[in-house]
Amino acid sequence: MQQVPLLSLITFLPIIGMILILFLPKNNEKVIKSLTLAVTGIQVLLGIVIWRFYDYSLGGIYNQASFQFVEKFRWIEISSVSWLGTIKIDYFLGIDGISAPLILLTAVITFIATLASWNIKTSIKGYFALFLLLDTGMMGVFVALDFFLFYIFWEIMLLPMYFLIGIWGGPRKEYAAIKFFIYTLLGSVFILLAMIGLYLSATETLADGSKVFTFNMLQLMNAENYTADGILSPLNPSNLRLWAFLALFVGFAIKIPMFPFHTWLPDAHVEAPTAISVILAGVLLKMGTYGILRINYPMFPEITNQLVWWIALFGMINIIYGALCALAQKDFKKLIAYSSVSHMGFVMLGMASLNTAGVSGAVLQMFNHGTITAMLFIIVGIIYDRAHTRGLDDFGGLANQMPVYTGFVTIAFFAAIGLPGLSGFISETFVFLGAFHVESIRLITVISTLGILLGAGYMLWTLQRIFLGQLNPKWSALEDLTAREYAMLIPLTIIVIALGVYPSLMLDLMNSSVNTMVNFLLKSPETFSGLPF
Amino acid sequence: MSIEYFLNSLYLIKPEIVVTTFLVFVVLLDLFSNKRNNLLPFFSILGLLVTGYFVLEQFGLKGLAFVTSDSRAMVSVDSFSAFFKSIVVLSSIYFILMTVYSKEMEETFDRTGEYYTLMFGMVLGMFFMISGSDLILLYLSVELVSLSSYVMAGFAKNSEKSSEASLKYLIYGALSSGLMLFGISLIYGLTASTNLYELNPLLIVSEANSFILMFAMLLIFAGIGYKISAVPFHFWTPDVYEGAPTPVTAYLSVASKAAGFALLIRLIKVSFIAEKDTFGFWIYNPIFNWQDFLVIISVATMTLGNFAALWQKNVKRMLAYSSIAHAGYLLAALAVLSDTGLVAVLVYFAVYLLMNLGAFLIVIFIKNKTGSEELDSYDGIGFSMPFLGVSFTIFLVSLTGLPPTAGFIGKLYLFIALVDAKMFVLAIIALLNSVVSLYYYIRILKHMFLAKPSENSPKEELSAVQFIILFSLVIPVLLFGVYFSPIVELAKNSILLLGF
Amino acid sequence: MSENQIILFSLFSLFAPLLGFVVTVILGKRFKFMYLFEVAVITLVLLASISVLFVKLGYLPDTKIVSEFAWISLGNLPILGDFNLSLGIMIDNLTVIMLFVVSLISTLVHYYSIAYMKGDPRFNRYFAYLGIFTFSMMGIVLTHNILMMYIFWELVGLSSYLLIGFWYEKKSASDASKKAFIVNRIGDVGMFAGIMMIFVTYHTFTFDTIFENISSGVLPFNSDFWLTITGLLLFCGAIGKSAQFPLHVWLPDAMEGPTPVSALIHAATMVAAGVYLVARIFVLLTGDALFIIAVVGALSALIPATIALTQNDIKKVLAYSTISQLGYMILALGVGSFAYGFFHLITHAFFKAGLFLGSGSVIHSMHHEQDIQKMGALRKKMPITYITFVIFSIAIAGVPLTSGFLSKDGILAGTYAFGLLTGQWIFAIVGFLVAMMTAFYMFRLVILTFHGEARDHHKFEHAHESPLLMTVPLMILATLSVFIFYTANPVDAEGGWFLSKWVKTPTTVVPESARYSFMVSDANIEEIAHSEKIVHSVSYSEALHHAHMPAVFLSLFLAGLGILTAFLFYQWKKLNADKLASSLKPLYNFSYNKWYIDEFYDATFLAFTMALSRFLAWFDQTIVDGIVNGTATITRFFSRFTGGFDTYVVDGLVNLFAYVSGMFGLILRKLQLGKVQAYVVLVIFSLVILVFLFTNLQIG
Amino acid sequence: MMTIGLQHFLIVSGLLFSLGIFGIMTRKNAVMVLMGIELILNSANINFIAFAKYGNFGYHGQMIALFVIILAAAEAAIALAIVLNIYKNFSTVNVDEVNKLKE
Repeated sequence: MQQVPLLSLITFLPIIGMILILFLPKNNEKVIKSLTLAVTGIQVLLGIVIWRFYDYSLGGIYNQASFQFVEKFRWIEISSVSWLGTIKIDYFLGIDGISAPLILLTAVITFIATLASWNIKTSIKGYFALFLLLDTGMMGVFVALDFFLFYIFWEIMLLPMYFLIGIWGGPRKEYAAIKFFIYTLLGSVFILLAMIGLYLSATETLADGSKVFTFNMLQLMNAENYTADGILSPLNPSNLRLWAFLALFVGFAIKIPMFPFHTWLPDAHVEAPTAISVILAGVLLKMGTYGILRINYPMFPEITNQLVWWIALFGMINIIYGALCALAQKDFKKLIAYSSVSHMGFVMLGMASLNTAGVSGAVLQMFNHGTITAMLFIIVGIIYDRAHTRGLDDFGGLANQMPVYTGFVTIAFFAAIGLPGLSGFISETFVFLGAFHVESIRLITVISTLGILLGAGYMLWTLQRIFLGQLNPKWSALEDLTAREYAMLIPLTIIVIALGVYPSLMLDLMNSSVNTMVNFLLKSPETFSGLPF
Repeated sequence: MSIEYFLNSLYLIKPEIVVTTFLVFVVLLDLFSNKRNNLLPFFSILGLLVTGYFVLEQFGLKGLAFVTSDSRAMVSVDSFSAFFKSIVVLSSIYFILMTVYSKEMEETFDRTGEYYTLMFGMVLGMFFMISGSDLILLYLSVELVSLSSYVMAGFAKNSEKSSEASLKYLIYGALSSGLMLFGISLIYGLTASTNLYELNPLLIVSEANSFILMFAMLLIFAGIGYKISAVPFHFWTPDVYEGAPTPVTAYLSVASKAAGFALLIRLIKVSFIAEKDTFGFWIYNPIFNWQDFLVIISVATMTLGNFAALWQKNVKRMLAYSSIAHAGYLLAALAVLSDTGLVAVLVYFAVYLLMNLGAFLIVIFIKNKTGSEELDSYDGIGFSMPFLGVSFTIFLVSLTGLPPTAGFIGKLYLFIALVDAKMFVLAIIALLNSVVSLYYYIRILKHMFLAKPSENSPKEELSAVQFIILFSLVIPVLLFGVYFSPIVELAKNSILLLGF
Repeated sequence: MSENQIILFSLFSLFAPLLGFVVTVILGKRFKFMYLFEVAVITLVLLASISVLFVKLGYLPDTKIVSEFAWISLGNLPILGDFNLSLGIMIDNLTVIMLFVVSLISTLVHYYSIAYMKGDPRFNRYFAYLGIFTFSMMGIVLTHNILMMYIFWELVGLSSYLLIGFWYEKKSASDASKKAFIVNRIGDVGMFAGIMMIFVTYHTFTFDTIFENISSGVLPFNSDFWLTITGLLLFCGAIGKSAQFPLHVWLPDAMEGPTPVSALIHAATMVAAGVYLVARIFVLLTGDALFIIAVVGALSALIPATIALTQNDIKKVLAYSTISQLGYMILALGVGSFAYGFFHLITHAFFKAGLFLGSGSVIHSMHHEQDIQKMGALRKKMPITYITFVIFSIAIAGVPLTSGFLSKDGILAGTYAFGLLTGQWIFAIVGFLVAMMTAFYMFRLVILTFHGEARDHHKFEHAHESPLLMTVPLMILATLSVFIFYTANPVDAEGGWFLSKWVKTPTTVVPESARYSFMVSDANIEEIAHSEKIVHSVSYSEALHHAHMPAVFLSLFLAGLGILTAFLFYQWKKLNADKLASSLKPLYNFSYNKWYIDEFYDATFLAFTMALSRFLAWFDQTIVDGIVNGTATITRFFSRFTGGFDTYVVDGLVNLFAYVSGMFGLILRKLQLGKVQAYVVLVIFSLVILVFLFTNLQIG
Repeated sequence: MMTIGLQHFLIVSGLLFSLGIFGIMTRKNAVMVLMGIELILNSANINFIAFAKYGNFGYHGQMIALFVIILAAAEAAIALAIVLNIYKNFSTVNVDEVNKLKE
């Protein structure tokens, strides 16, 4: 199975689709849509194949041998003028237990999102072309193991996102789009700076024994590779490493989004079309936390160990703050957006625990939040398509009008507030168990448990305001779900329930990698020691 | 000074000779042909191709031409000059193509003769700016370039804007070259020489009054700074760029800027740098602190360029400011004063050539259709002219410096150079600047795609040739974005300028 | 029938209702009679649990059957060590008895509901919900680890939410369901914290393993104090579920649900789950923990009793009496009288379920009239309901020959004994006081409802006896409220099989230092004569012995007193209730308004949270967005001056960074005067500046 | 009777230089502005020649001066052409009124 370049396939398939679409004539929308659907469908299949052939025993993280589906070959090689040093950049893909769940997530969410964008009316061609470009970007971020490659994929997503929000969005789309763009760009320039810093301070030993600067993430995780006089070498007495860590962290935190950088999220969500909200909440937010896990943690283990308390603290703030803000919202979609802020807080809290339960919980929470929020935004979209309003107080008594819809909503909501038997519960429990296990952040964890309570508060209140009570006669015309909407909701529902009942499906997938990560973070600080803390 | 030595020198300046001959030919052709001569463009392109061939020949070559008794070389030929000359040649070719396909130039087509004569004059001047190694020769070539470009800027005689541009350009340019000359005269007085190579040792061991020297250097820099439109010598840029015919603007923004940079780099490297350390950092002699100076200038330049661009409502003017900003980035790379920095400059220039020409090309094409360069006239272009819209998007993204476009590579090398030299503050300023630049670039995108097209917005009809021209810029911008070895290889090989 | 079959049958009675739920909820819309499937399932479950009951109690009374399978097995982890969670069931006597009670009452309620809910638009849905409730309740009963218990704990919360809000068209109903869920969540958060403590200390959730660890001296953070805290945190769950003070507020509102639901969930089974939880973790509760639990129990017994005195809504009265009775059980456990606590749980389940179903039948015939002031004289109209209702009432009032007498008397004796042993008499006093009040308000209820003359004649005319589907369950429950099922001796349950054979006080694992001296432990265990006597510690059993007689007489006397006063007030009208009420106006209002506890919560916690959230939302919009983004107002204000630039700037540059840069850019733009000479001036000027700047740079 | 030394020449050239700049900055008539430029160029010329003479640098300086003079002529020619064009379009040679392009 290793011969087939599965990862390249799953990553660049959308690009091919995009090119095809660009050559299709404008008018035949059916073809464009079904083509996109086919592409994303194939991606899902590929994802399943990957899952099927994934070896649970391999750890990954810092050791190339234990990565899977690895594709690595020289991409850029500049060695003409010797005294300038040679530049070598690899095309280096591979997955481990951290990225594998997210790849599955991306495949599924993109597929669902394609269905969700079925009712796009204007300039179909451009929409789906950009959509597929975005898809490639997302996949790429999760499979890339070369920092340079990672960064390119990371940036590729910006422009499509800008247009997708800006052209097909709501009334204040331009504002939301530019806000998203500027924020993320601001974040990514910091990432770029830190990336260059890392590049200039670590070398990779080639087959011929010569040393060259490297973007290879795995090499950057190895303390021995850092040159003594490198800017970010652990031996460097200045605390530049701390600054580099912070630069990266802020860059990723903006994507998460972490308080106080979260304010782009509500706007972006409210204005974006349903499908894009689904992608945004389902996948893009995960990139922030993924980046921290993939880059900040293993490349700066000693600093990570120093700063977990802060990460946990901000996690807590996200949880409580997001929940409280959600409680006060009048707009359905904004409420869901803030709930995302709150739920991503759990991820950060889990990551801060630095033990398996917590980190697995975090990664699992990424996956679950992806599916659950996708459901929630689809739900919002459905009601908005019918009623053309999202005001929570405009509704009431829909339960009788749209019983099936209400059924799905109930599942989604209870999944979101972590009801046992649904996926949300497991991840949150793991996060809490893991975090509570750590002396230093125990208090923070206990406070965070309030999040569960507030979550129940706003979700149930919403449920009541929209679905319970007397039916507002204005809505007596709304009809229940269509086949397409079933097709969107049922798969997600199945996933949510399946993972709630038997979480090992995901946990086993990530377990060994998470353990490797935890062990690495336990041991490597010594090797990375020598900092002025 | 023997004859064969003289011949050898002539052999070294083949490209210049070719240019001159073609200049003459153009004059003659124009003389003996009827008013509208449609052959001329092709002829000049041919000439440029021939020149280009000889330029390429010079890669890897090392030679001093017209070395007089005490080893004063007037012209030095090396791959560095070859690199910049090829940039000049390339941009000249695109310049011709733009002229041919731009509506606004049509009124001047009965004066094509002068036009191309002037162009060849400019090329000649720029060649000597690039490879000249004597202050006087440099001054003369600067003047040659300036004089021709004054006229070119005002070539659309009947347009007020155009002629105003030429006047401003003239006064401003004349002043700064005058300052330059005065500076040169002071240098001459201090060192009894105007030859770059000769200056070097003299300056190292100079017990000359450092204040006078600095003053002279500033005056000289005024001359160069106005060519590369570096703050505070940039004031002419927006007005002239806006007023001049778009092809000329594009040409000025790339070619003469390239020449200016080549001149500046050669000046610094040859006359101020004694040797360099193991990491390729240049050890400049303390008599004139180029690093601090360039840092200040570059910060001012990029910041002013970007921030002033924020408000522009005329695309050409906006691009003018953006080109100022890019000069700032280039200066920042140069300020590192190391080989890595120099590589960054060259890479950036190669990229800048592509994306800037591309942007102006599209401005021309769109103006052909809409007859305007105002931002508001771009509403909905993205939908009425999808191809132009998309290509423009690509160029703007590249100018912003986002992957996967060539612009990103330019920025990447710039920042690598800065971080490598531990100039973090400058790096962060540059980064934030590039974020600011996003604002105005994306404004164009917003007008093209997010605003709804005004009805009766003209359809997009491009001839096959126009497509090809456009593609010839779009493709490399994307290609070099993901596979940039060629540019970098070229740049690395080209930084070996003569000496040290 | 072997252990495996017992396991099999138990698993069947766990999962069958789930199946019933799924099938009914999916097909319910298509087929009208889908509910019959659910009913059939539950009947089978009842049979299964009966057989399990008999086999277990008959043949293996002293064995504990455990069966588990791996659920999440992460193997041996870096920091946490072994991390393998298993799902499993543990079957001991408590389990099977609860199993039987739950399935029996559930079945009765199913049948009862067929008649009661007739003609409801969501008929099938209703049965589906009953199904999922039964499933989750069975889960709580059967599970062998605390995490699973928490899981099912939440699930019963869900089903209770669904059933309370079953008539969600009524705002009051949806409010009540929301309130129930959230108030329960408050308790659950505490319980979850307890679970985290357990995990951190023992890395397992299985009860037995935890207990073994404790008895081998492993304590949370190695201190008795933290063991106490852990116990109390877990107890928080019970406070929520069993509606103990101060989280009792949800139960009365929960009466918005259909009455059979109230009978099943909010009287007999779910609310009793809290008590069951305490019983399960009884052995790890330290003395201090038990004392606090007893206090909570006492308060929850007393306060609602006082409230029940004055309520007029038949279901509300029963709700408060439920809370009060649950308080009894908790109190019993708190004072260490484990067996009687559990005993009362069972007996109460039957007669309280009966009471609710009876009230349901009344409400049914009175066309959903619930105000007892509008009832009266119904005994002529609906004799069966009346008789059964009276039986239940004397049971709860603690009149001899009823099961209620036995259990309650046991609890009182327990408190009395506790007084003897520790000198803490307050619990005994509260206990007896509540006993009297209970007798009083129950008979007030009976009399106002069934005796006297009809106060609402129109409704009275239409009143009628309920169909057999509703009365038969009443009769069954009435029969089960007689002493004979638990012991041969009508005044003392000690010797009876229920206590002597089936329910034994487990031996505590709490270290010496932290437990009551009289708790049963390996040290001081006393089992006289081949376990024909209930297991107690020596000291405790003789204390109980002393306590027994006085307790019996006192409780008899008080119960009689209570009933008598009820008759004096409402039957023979010798005393005037209204006059008394008006003479004690403040007290009356206080009781009538439920001690204003709801109002208090609304005014404090709820109000605070909402205010905070609103503030934060505003804060987020203006300040945070402001600091990071700048505010639209500034930019608009600013754009009025610079006017010239297009809306993009107003929109896109709404943002401080951009605001500043915009301002800056504007200034820079102004430099471009357009007059060439101005440029010249600027150049020369800046040149001069550069020169000076540079001379300094050079020198400095 | 004092002898004329290098510094005198330098003073003169400095004065010319300043005058030239002053002229460029203040004169409104384009032609006058151009003359200011000529002044600057010539001040430089004086420098060159003076240095060459008093520093015994050979005739290098003088040659440069010649070049510059020629160049100045060329510049003047082109400048006048441009000014004419301006006059054609704006019917004025007042540089202040030629400010269509700004900001």
